Amino acid sequence: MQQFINITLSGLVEGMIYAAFALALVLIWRSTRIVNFAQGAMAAATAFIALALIDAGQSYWIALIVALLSGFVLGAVVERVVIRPVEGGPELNAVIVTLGLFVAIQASIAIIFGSSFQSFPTPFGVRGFEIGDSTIALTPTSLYIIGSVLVVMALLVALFRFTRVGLAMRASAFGQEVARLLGVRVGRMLTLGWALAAVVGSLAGLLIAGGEFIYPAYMDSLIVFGFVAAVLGGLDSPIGAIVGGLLLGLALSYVSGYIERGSALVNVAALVILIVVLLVRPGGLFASSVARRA
Amino acid sequence: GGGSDDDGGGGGGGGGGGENEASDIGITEDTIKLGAHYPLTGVAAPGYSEIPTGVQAYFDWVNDNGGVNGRQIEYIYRDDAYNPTNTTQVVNQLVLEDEVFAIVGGLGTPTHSAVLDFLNSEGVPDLFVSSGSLLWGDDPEANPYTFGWQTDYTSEGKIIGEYIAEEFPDAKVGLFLQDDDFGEDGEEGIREYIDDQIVAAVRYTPGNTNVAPQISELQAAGADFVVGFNVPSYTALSQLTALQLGYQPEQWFYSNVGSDPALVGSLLARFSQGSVTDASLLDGALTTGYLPTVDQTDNPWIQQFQEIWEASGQEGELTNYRVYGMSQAYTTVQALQAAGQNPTRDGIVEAIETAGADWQGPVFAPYRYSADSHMGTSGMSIERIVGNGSEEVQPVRITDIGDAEIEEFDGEASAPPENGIPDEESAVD
Amino acid sequence: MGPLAQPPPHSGSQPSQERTPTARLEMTGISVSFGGVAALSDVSLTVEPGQVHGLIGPNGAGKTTLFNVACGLVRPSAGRIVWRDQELRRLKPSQLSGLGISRTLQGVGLFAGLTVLENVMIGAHRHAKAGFFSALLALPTADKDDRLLRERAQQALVELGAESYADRYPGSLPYPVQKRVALARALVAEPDLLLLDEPASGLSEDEMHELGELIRAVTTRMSVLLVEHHMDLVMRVCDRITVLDSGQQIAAGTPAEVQANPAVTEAYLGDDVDVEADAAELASGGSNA
Amino acid sequence: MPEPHGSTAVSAGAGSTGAPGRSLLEVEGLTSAYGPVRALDGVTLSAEAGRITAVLGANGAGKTTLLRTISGLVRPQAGSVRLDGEDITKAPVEAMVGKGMSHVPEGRGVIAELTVDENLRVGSLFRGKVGKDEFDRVYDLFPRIAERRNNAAHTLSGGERQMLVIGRALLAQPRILLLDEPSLGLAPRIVAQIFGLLRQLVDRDGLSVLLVEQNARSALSVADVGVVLNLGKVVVTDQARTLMADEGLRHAYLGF
Amino acid sequence: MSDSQTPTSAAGAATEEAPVEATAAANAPSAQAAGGRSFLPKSTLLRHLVVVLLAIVAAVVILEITDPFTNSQLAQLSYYAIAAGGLTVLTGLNGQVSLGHGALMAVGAYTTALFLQADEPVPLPLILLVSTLVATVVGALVGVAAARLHGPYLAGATLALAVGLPGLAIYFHDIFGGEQGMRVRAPQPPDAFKDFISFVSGNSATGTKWLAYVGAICLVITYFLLANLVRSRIGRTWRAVRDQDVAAELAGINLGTWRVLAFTVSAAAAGLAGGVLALVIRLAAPSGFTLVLSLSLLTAIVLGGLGSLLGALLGSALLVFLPPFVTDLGADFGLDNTEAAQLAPFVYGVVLIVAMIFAPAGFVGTVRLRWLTYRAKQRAAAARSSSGG
Ligand SMILES: Nc1ncnc2c1ncn2[C@@H]1O[C@H](COP(=O)(O)OP(=O)(O)OP(=O)(O)O)[C@@H](O)[C@H]1O
Ligand SMILES: Nc1ncnc2c1ncn2[C@@H]1O[C@H](COP(=O)(O)OP(=O)(O)OP(=O)(O)O)[C@@H](O)[C@H]1O
Ligand SMILES: CC(C)C[C@H](N)C(=O)O
Ligand SMILES: [Mg+2]
Ligand SMILES: [Mg+2]
Repeated sequence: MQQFINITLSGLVEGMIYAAFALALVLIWRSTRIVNFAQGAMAAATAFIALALIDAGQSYWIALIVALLSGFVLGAVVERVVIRPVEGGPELNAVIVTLGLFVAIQASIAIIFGSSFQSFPTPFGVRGFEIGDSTIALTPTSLYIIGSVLVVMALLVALFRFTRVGLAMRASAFGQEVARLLGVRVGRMLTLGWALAAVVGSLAGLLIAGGEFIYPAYMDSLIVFGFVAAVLGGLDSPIGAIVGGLLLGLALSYVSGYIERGSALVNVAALVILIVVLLVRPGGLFASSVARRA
Repeated sequence: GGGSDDDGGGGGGGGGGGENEASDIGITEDTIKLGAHYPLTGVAAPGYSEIPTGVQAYFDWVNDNGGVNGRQIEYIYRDDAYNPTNTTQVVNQLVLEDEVFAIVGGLGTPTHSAVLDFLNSEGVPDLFVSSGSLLWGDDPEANPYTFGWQTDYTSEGKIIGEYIAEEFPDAKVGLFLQDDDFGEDGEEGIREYIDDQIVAAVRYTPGNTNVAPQISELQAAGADFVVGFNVPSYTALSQLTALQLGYQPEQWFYSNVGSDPALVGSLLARFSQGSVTDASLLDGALTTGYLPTVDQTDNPWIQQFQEIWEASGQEGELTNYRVYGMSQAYTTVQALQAAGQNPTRDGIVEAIETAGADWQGPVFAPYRYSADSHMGTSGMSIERIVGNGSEEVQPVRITDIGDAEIEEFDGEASAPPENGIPDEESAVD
Repeated sequence: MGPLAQPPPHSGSQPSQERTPTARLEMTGISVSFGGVAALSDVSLTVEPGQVHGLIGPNGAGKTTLFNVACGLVRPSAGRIVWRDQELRRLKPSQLSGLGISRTLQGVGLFAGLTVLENVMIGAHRHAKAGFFSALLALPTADKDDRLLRERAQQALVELGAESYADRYPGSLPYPVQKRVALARALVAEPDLLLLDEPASGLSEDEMHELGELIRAVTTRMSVLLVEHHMDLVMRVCDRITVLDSGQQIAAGTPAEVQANPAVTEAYLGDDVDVEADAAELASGGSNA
Repeated sequence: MPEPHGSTAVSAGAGSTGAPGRSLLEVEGLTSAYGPVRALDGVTLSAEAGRITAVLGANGAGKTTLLRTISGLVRPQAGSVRLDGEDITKAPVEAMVGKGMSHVPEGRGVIAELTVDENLRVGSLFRGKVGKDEFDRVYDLFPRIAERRNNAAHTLSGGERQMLVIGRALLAQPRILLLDEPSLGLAPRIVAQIFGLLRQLVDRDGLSVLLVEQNARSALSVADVGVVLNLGKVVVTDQARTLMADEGLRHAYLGF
Repeated sequence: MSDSQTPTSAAGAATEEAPVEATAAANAPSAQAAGGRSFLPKSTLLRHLVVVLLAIVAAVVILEITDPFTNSQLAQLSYYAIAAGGLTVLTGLNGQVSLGHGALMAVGAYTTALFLQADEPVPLPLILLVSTLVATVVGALVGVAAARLHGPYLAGATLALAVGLPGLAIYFHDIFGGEQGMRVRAPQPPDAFKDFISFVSGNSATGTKWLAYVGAICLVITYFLLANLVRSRIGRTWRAVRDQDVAAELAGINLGTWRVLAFTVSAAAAGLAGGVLALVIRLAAPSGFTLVLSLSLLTAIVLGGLGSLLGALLGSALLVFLPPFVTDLGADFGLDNTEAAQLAPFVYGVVLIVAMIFAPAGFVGTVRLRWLTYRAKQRAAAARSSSGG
């Protein structure tokens, strides 16, 4: 029983991290219709900036804020400089640009910060809470992660549902020309979308880093699971990202825990889950209605 | 005098005491070209990418001191990003384009597997592979040009197993294994001694960062002694996860690969900023050793390597990975010396087979090199991690794969030669 | 002046053109709803062989939806479709051309990455015989097959006066040319029934006139179901007309009958007096809805 | 400069821009090309305040290109566009609606993924907070889309989409409205209704309209002035009535 | 696209007769223009065979004048190009993005490895054929699932495929050798080959050279077959499905069938590529089929010009030749080996970005667009002068 609880809890926390990353992908998708493969590398870059500050004696919180801000700037700059020229072009071109960014940023991190393991602190404890005389796989750090991700999701839902900026961002994403004719500053909205997504991605990067080693490629595995989580949920939906992340985190934890040598099957399981869900709902769990065809 | 090594193998091409000649591919009158492949970028780069900088530092040092037989060593290492496809490519480049004399210290089991046949069919010496797999040494007939270097994982497992059987006969042992031949070979060795003591064996796949299912399985199985055959980042993950789960086995034991106290220690230092105040989670954990480590600042080898590292002027601290690289380079120089004044590819192989078993150096135990075996060093000590350092709890014991006995190593710990460069006499000892 | 006015060449290479149409489409009791909103309720119509059947009604009345039902793009919640005396169940759009039914889309729906000629060749898809393996090996049969398709397509383009655009890409062509290409693509399949969704939108009056003649001309080969908002065209070419409003069938009959029906005027055609009052009221901000 | 907004909802915000006859939009020597194809070749015309100016011409004459160049979607190679005296040739597209120009593009420019209501809200974003009653009046005007206000725009029928974009343009309270084939796909009754409404807004509130229509007959019946384009050049500019009467011209350029 | 019924194309910068830029390279018309004044034979088969013949001659010349290392690079190029050729048909012609073709290559590679394990392995061509077939079957299964998916959902599913399928090799390690993979004993060059080489150039017929020839032969065969398809009704139908699925369906095209067919064909190419890869790198291991491989293939086809086989070949060449070039360049500029190695991915990333910004239609597509624009200009000029000023 305790094993079950622990496997479940650790799956939830892992899932929340996928969800955080998926949220960032959803944000960019909603605001520019691009899947950003450089998300992880951009996040890693900000984590290294945070680490440099911490090494220089700053507190975790200062470092966090600076990292998020640099994420914002990085996202905006990336959109302005390299994404803008390919926007409106063939969809794959933007994908290739983000792949190029991914490779180039990761290489830059290695060149600037080196490619060795560096450990990253967490502001909260990493010891599980004790209930009675047993310890459960839930730590103050996990609460920090869960809380942050939920807050971010709530903010995103609010942004898109209740604010004028959110509407303008969506209009810009779906119909650039029309939005422009209606006076929406499309360029700004796209930049804003990337900047905000980079902030969320950066947060995900710092959350996953807490209490572990970081190195230039430490976000790589998250690209896959974050993307799968986002697709599971339906790329348009922040809530879908959370549900997709949790579903994936839990499922993978069970596979890993209850199947002999299940750890080797985790990637396979992610594939199976995704295929099964997409066969039933080709637009993800929280897909909006199927498009009218003619 | 270079002439002395003729009896060491007769490989020395033009031989005795005469002029330096371009005796084989990659050898000129005044240079020897060596190549290697390492993950310098990508997921496997952290740590491993430091190894060739150590090698480089050591070769620079040798070159500054006159080289080997008056030849400067040119060392080219290329990035394979730990992807066998790339390994094939860069090794092709090293062999066919750069025309190196030999490959030394190529890293990784899947990666190096990809070039094993190629190197052997081209007759390129494939020295001192950076991996403890059995592939490199146990079948010299199939792979006559390939030599292992570090203690293989099965022998390591055997030594650990015997230690547990003797010192902790009542322990309920759980195994935490990387799901590849590293974990498998280690498990095989351990089980030779304590099969009945093992209550659980769990496996993780690299890249999958959630190991809570594995650790909680160990916990549920009641294991009070956990042995890990894992890489360093999973040492950290397993510790962290155990902490989360409130799982406190009486004893942790990490294989050599996974226990870099300096590295893992730095992780734990970070926790002290959070609410975990333990000085070190790893404190008291056991591990094995076949090389001195950087924390042993009074070890003469470490002092020597420190000097060499500083002389090389490269960025960064001396780390255990760099010590590993320098030690390999040291062995390489021994092999080159043994191959005679004008080495040939076949000559160096023969020289290692003939003389290698007697070489001394930073490694604790003798190599098993002979015509029948290309296995590397044969033994390990067992150490306890204390703070950021370690103390020996069992002196070096040596063994071999298969059902070879484990014996105490009765040799002396060697001291580095003058200058840190093997003197050629030691080769023929 | 426009090429549409040319009488269709009844060339001997297409023997099927000479036969008289016999196929009848019957749709009975068709109902469709989208998430609770009824788009069609209990609509029936019959397209007699060789006739032009008009389908008119206000925007959103359900005309395109009815087309979609006939094409298998929308599955009705009730009703039967009978084609050539056989009921079509679980109809899939891709079966359509095999059944001898062609349809144009509201808009043009051309393939942007295919030349005009290739666009039309796709329409002749069902006449292709050479299979995958002869294409894979570039066997002469594949070449021959392709040549036949190309000839058919060229002929269709000639018929619609668009042959000079054959190797252009549709994206940059004037809208009416695109519409002609789309029509050629539908005709090249040599259907027994042609479903036209607003073929005249974006055409000038002259062009519309030519279109009308073309539609009348093809009735020797096929029947036509036509959705159109241009009343003069509808009244001129249709044999019968069905009028929909809000998914209900509100009238049916000959053009004259329909035109005289006050319900139709009310719902669809409107008259000037009404409209002015309407607009005035709306503009002044008043509301009665 | 920010525009005063009219008090009535579905009405032009330009009641104050002066008497009919003053030219509000002036296009001079406008030349645009798509790659090697020159679609506009030195077009000069003006749209007067409080008038409907119909731009007519055969397919491919350059009508759509003219509107797209005026609103900045296509950048001209030469020539200038002035709105109420201000040179807007190089002004960004986004700024146009703020200057009082609304462009309803050809082909039903709905944002398919947004709901009907959201489409309308996007149209009024630039104005800041817009009262609910203004939306209601658009819905009153087009009851069909009112029923579907919470449906995604891609579910709409062709004509419903057209209603949506016209309603959306009106919500912007423009001084000048550029309409590209507004009658496309609309039922006759709705066409008449929309033209009637345009007339009303023009006459009462001084709205200006630049109307592009394929259907020259109905366009001329509602317009004050007609401009005929052929192969990217203006061939005739005259009173709508006069053009209507000129049979030779109608046959040569207008296709009826 | 915001409105599925938009009548006119919104493609901003489209030139008069260029197709949509995205796939400019793909859209060479399949039908020979009616009065094609070409000196090439009319029959597609003959025309393509002429090209095949030229390609074979070129391959022999190139392989015999270059050094052994270049030979080995060309062997590497061949498997990238085979896989990229299949992918460009899928993505460029049929509009389905696959981030998982590396996994299909793994299927081919493991099949080859398994068959070569036998003591007396069956002949190499047969092994490669079987590898192709096995990958074809797997590809068809994946294609069935993929046919319903679009855009990022398809990307996500194939991404999961890329990381999931190789996971099976780890799980079933008794068969597939786990993480360590299966070593492949590359078959020795037959005597006829040695005779041929000594006859042609007098070079020695090394194992490396043999593999380079095996790769080249497979490449030529694959491209011949793919080019036949591209030029045929099949290719045309794929493009129609890509551009406007509803209209295609109404023309009697079963979308699912054709999408699955495209996936199957490209999986076959990937399977063959995997078999060649296994021979060339002498190993089939999961770490050889990471996501990076799948993504590299995608970048190769886009960079080269989506939908064009020549583009796929050029893009693959970039994959093979750029990194060592940059690394060596870095070393020449005095960087140490580690720095030079890190420079290669950096430069590669930058090249991707810059190429997409300045040549959005890829190499072949850009050249083609230039050519079409040029021709259109000529035509426009002619029209203007003839219509009399
Ligand atoms: N997939 C769908 N989901 C929801 N509503 C739909 C869908 N398809 C059609 N509708 C609704 O059904 C009604 C009928 O639409 P349809 O397209 O058939 O109208 P139509 O008669 O063709 O109109 P028009 O003349 O404007 O083209 C419309 O109100 C439309 O909004
Ligand atoms: N995106 C484009 N790329 C290339 N050429 C174009 C493009 N759009 C229009 N053209 C060409 O420019 C010329 C003018 O087109 P435009 O759309 O302005 O004409 P129009 O008068 O609006 O015609 P229609 O009545 O068909 O709407 C035509 O020859 C057309 O083919
Ligand atoms: C010691 C390490 C360099 C070896 C590596 N873990 C491998 O076996 O692949
Ligand atoms: Mg309709
Ligand atoms: Mg137009």
